[in-house]
Amino acid sequence: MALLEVRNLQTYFYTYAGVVKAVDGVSFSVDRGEVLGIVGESGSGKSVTAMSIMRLVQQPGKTVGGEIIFDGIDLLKLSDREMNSYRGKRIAMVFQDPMTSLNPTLTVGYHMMELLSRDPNLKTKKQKIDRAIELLRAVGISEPEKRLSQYPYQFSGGMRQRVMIALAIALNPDLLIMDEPTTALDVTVQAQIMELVKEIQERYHMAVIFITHDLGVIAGFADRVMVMYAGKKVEEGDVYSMFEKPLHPYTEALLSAVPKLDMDRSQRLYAIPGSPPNMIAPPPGCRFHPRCPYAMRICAKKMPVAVSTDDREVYCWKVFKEMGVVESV
Amino acid sequence: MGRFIVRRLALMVIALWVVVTVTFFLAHMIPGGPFDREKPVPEAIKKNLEEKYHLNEPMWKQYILYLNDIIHGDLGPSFKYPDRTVNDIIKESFPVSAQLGFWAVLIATFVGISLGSISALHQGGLIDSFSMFFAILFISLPSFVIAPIFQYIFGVKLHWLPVANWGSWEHMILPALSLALGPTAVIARLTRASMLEVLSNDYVKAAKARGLSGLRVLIVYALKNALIPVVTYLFPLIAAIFTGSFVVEKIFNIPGLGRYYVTSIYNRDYTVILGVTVFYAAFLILMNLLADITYALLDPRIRYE
Amino acid sequence: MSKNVILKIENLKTWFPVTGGFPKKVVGYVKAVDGVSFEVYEGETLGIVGESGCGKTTLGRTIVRLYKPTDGKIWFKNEELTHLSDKELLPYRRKIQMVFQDPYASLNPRMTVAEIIGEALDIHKLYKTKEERQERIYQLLETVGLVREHANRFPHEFSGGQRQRIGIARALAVQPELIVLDEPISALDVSIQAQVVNVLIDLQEKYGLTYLFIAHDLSMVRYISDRVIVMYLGNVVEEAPSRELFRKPLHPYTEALLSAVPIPDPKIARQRKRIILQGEVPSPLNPPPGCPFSTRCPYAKDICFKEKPQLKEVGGRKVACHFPLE
Amino acid sequence: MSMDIRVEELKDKSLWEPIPESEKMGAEALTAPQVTFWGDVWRRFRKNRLAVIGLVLLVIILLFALVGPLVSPYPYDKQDYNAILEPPNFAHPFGTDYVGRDLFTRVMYGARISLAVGFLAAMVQLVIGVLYGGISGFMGGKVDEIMMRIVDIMYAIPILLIVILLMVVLGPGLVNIFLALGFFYWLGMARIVRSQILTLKEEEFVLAARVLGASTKRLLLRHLIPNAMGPVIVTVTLNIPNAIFTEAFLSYIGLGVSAPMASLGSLASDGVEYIRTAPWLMLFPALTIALIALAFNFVGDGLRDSLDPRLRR
Repeated sequence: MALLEVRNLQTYFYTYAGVVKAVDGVSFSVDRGEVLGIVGESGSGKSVTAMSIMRLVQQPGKTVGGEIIFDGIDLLKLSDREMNSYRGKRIAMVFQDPMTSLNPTLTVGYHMMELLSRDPNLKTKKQKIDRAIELLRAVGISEPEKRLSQYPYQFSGGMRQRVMIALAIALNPDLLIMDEPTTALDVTVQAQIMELVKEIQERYHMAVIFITHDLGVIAGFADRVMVMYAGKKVEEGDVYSMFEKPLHPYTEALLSAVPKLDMDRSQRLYAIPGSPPNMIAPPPGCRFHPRCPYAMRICAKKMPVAVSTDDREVYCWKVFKEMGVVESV
Repeated sequence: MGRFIVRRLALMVIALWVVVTVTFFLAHMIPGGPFDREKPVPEAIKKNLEEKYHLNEPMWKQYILYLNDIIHGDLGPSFKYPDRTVNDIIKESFPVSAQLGFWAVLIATFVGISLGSISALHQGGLIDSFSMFFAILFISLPSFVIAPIFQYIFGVKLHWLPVANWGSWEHMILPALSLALGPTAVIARLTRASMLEVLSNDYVKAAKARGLSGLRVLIVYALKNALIPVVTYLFPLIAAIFTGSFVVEKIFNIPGLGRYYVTSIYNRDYTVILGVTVFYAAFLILMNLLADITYALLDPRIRYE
Repeated sequence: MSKNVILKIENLKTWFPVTGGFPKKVVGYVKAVDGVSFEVYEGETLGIVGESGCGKTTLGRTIVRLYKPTDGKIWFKNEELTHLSDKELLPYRRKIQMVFQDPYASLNPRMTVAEIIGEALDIHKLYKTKEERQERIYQLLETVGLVREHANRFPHEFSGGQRQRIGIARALAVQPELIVLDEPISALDVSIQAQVVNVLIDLQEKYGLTYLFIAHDLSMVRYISDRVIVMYLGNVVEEAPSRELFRKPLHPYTEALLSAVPIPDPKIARQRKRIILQGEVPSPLNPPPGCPFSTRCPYAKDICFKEKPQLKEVGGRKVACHFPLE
Repeated sequence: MSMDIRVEELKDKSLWEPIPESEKMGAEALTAPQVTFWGDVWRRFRKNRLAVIGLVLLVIILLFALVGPLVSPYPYDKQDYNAILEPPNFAHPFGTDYVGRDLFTRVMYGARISLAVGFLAAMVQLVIGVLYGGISGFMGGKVDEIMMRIVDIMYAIPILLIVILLMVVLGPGLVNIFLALGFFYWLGMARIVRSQILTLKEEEFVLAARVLGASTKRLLLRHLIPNAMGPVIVTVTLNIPNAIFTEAFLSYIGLGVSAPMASLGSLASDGVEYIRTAPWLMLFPALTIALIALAFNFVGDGLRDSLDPRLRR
């Protein structure tokens, strides 16, 4: 059984301008020890998906439908108190901006001790301090004894993200959700953090949901990748086969919009026309059809159905047609 | 933080000096005022004044001597009642004002912060709309309007509380409430805005994601940080409450410094006006400094500057 | 490609004073750009890469004289711009333009698109009649792939990519020869970046523009640039033709930077050996005494901590390192 | 979810034809109707019920204060010993005072003074405050440093005390109130404008204008000031009640306009003595002050919400 199974998740935002269906019927699962990458651009609903799993969607947003089965229990049916006992302990999360993720008026040590007091194995203060030091060391922070008494503003961005990771793994969660953890960082620091995340994932054999807009970051880390566009899943599959042969026109376009290593300017980049849709009034049918070079009449009329093979799942009429399903009907 | 306090302290000293200097020169500009030598004044007072304010000396020397007196805490005699000094009046009446002010500040901060936080937590809900409507209403009511209305309703009509005068704790309720209501409303609005800002911060989201209890997130993460900007309002709050007490004390006939101040304005008892102004200014500037220091203590970025 | 030098930078320094204490006094300088020299040839694209805090944005802004250089010289063709007053600079403001990073902040929210583009025409009086002005605005909009109907709209009605193209149209309005592109695509979604890059390439070919392309995204820089300059802590550490630099970096920092670039191919990404640098960029307020990269360099030797290496020629390329990679 | 499509529906061959270019919506099309910045603000403002109430209230008060006295049958100082301390009635909607003056008319005049003080405070803020803060922020460096230290020091001084002292020196009277208020009312605004300008100066659209060679005048008039206007207007609106309160307060303690002229403060002060016998004497002036303040606060709050940049995009 999968560790996490999300079924038909719907999270809507009720804004003054109208209802934004930020996540509109998304299903996926994550196995123990597996790394799932969720890729999408701004407004695709990838972060809202993460916040929905944590049940931390804020006003005016609300998860209005679906199931989130974690280790056999539907998180959406838990009381607030029960849900809280999952957060941090069984499911942890790391956010995008390390500069704002720590309370500026508390020391790093306070952040750690506060969390470690929920660990029943740590009884004395000494044990907790030792564990905090051990954790900071594990995420590559030098002189952890000294660092404990410092405030967040005394840490650089990369260091703060390390602290966030230390906090996330402190109670040995089964699932770690990382929401663009390297986007705000420089390339060389991003590489450091990715290296750390990989090492930690392997060492603790945690399941990870890694959210990013950068296909490059995910390629070297994820086992499976799910691509989202305008609140919908468009494609999901094994990382190798997906990068080798993207099936959905959007995935294909994303991959050809970034220059390959052997490309020069005599070869034009593929530019996806238009802009991401207005989420208050998204296009009918397939949400990508106004920007899709292969759009057919059906794409503007009907939401695509899932086309599944053994390691892939695609929501696209073009793929549907090419699979020969239409002719057989 | 040392540097921060030194800077504030310097600012405070300069501000005080400006106040004292301005009062001194303004006082000498008052036509028909105490230092107007053309005016017929009873001989005893005239002598007293001349001696006290060194009126026979040149202006610059008077100024130096005046500064010297003030540094030594001597605010001079009353113009109307030569047997009393300003220091006597302050010693006698300020404790009353301070007591009233203390309770008003306490009510305003406590009720204001609670209401503001509750509103922020139920943003858009019934409690929020309700308390924010009343907040804006009370901001629109100056204390000299609230005081007589309270007096009329709770004193004259309902007989629940004494109409005026000073003595028991019952006497304190209406004036303290009259003084506190406006600042309560301001603090409630300020806390709410600040709280909403903090609640939308990533670190609050991150704290919730770590599964910390709701109460802990609320107090350690949200409220503590939300109060930092509220502290900067403490000084204007105290100033508002003390200047508000000028009229409220008069309306409720409370023997505080405010009433003396207003009476001396009515009576044009210039030396008392001057002395009390300097005293109030010094007191408020000191409060300002305290508010600044509290602020610095709450924000580690300033504390360790 | 012609080899006429259009822009020449000589030992350029831009330092920002840091004040502190009581009473306030200058306690130090942020050496954002600390002695940079290079040349830009007519019609080429020179890429400038580096991480945040390396001084690339300050360099770009100093070249368009938004900042006054602390020391050094800026030559445009045969004119020295370094110390010209605002008035004297005006003719050169037509020749050198800039496109900014944040498409949401670089357009005045209170002005229509026509006003934004028209302002450039107004300042340099580039029209005789009102009709000509209007026509020119339409033309510029079409040049960047927008339509006339957009002229009377306000910036907030456009998407990020469209706004960035309006910013390009504004720069183009004065018919510049050199455009400083300050991270023009880093704030855009991946699917939009290519739109803007394609427009930039088309315009360059059409008008023979010279670009200074400042970015931190190395794969895009490699794709668009003829030559590339790598900056670290206010210094140029390496300068080379784009292909050569990416094929074989000479400076250890360049090498590390390249190996940190994420590659969207799971096979390559998992096979390649990455060089993971230790630590982070030191503060430009207090740079290391020797080589600026010495604190993080995996190959650093004694001399690197003592003596600052100068940018010198190595086989037709330039590198500032005591021990360039073989 | 995915299986609720019936197979028959997919049989139509035309469904599987590509959409011709001609039917595609232009990739650059803008679908939303065109709105200007202030149009957008007004749209949001209109949706705020309290703000609209405030605006209507403000118009009524303006009419009451400006037009009212012209049509009132009683002069403000006409004493009528046959109508002393009359409670509100048809002839005297707010009743009469202890010498038989019509309170309704007197409150109208009082409201006039309050509004005049509010207007003055707004002007002082808009002219001195915006100019001072604007220059300080725009010039930066040493000039800014010195100008802001001056503001800091003045800010640390309890303003009301100095105003009281000034009034004692200058003597009561409307002009003197204006002078005393004018001295201090620009301080907060100067700080706000300065910080606005400092932020805006670094905005990329201002840098872009500078790179194009825009003159200082153009920078200020086209770019900096229009974009700083939002917070300025909100601050002005929310500060007006404070100025009105200050005047009322000064009049209350006998430092305001002199008899027989009446301000809302002095009317309320006079009324306090009669609170047991003729409470309307206190109530109506007090209520009027509160209504004026309420109107400005509603409008200011509404403006702030509709100008909030976080609500746009």
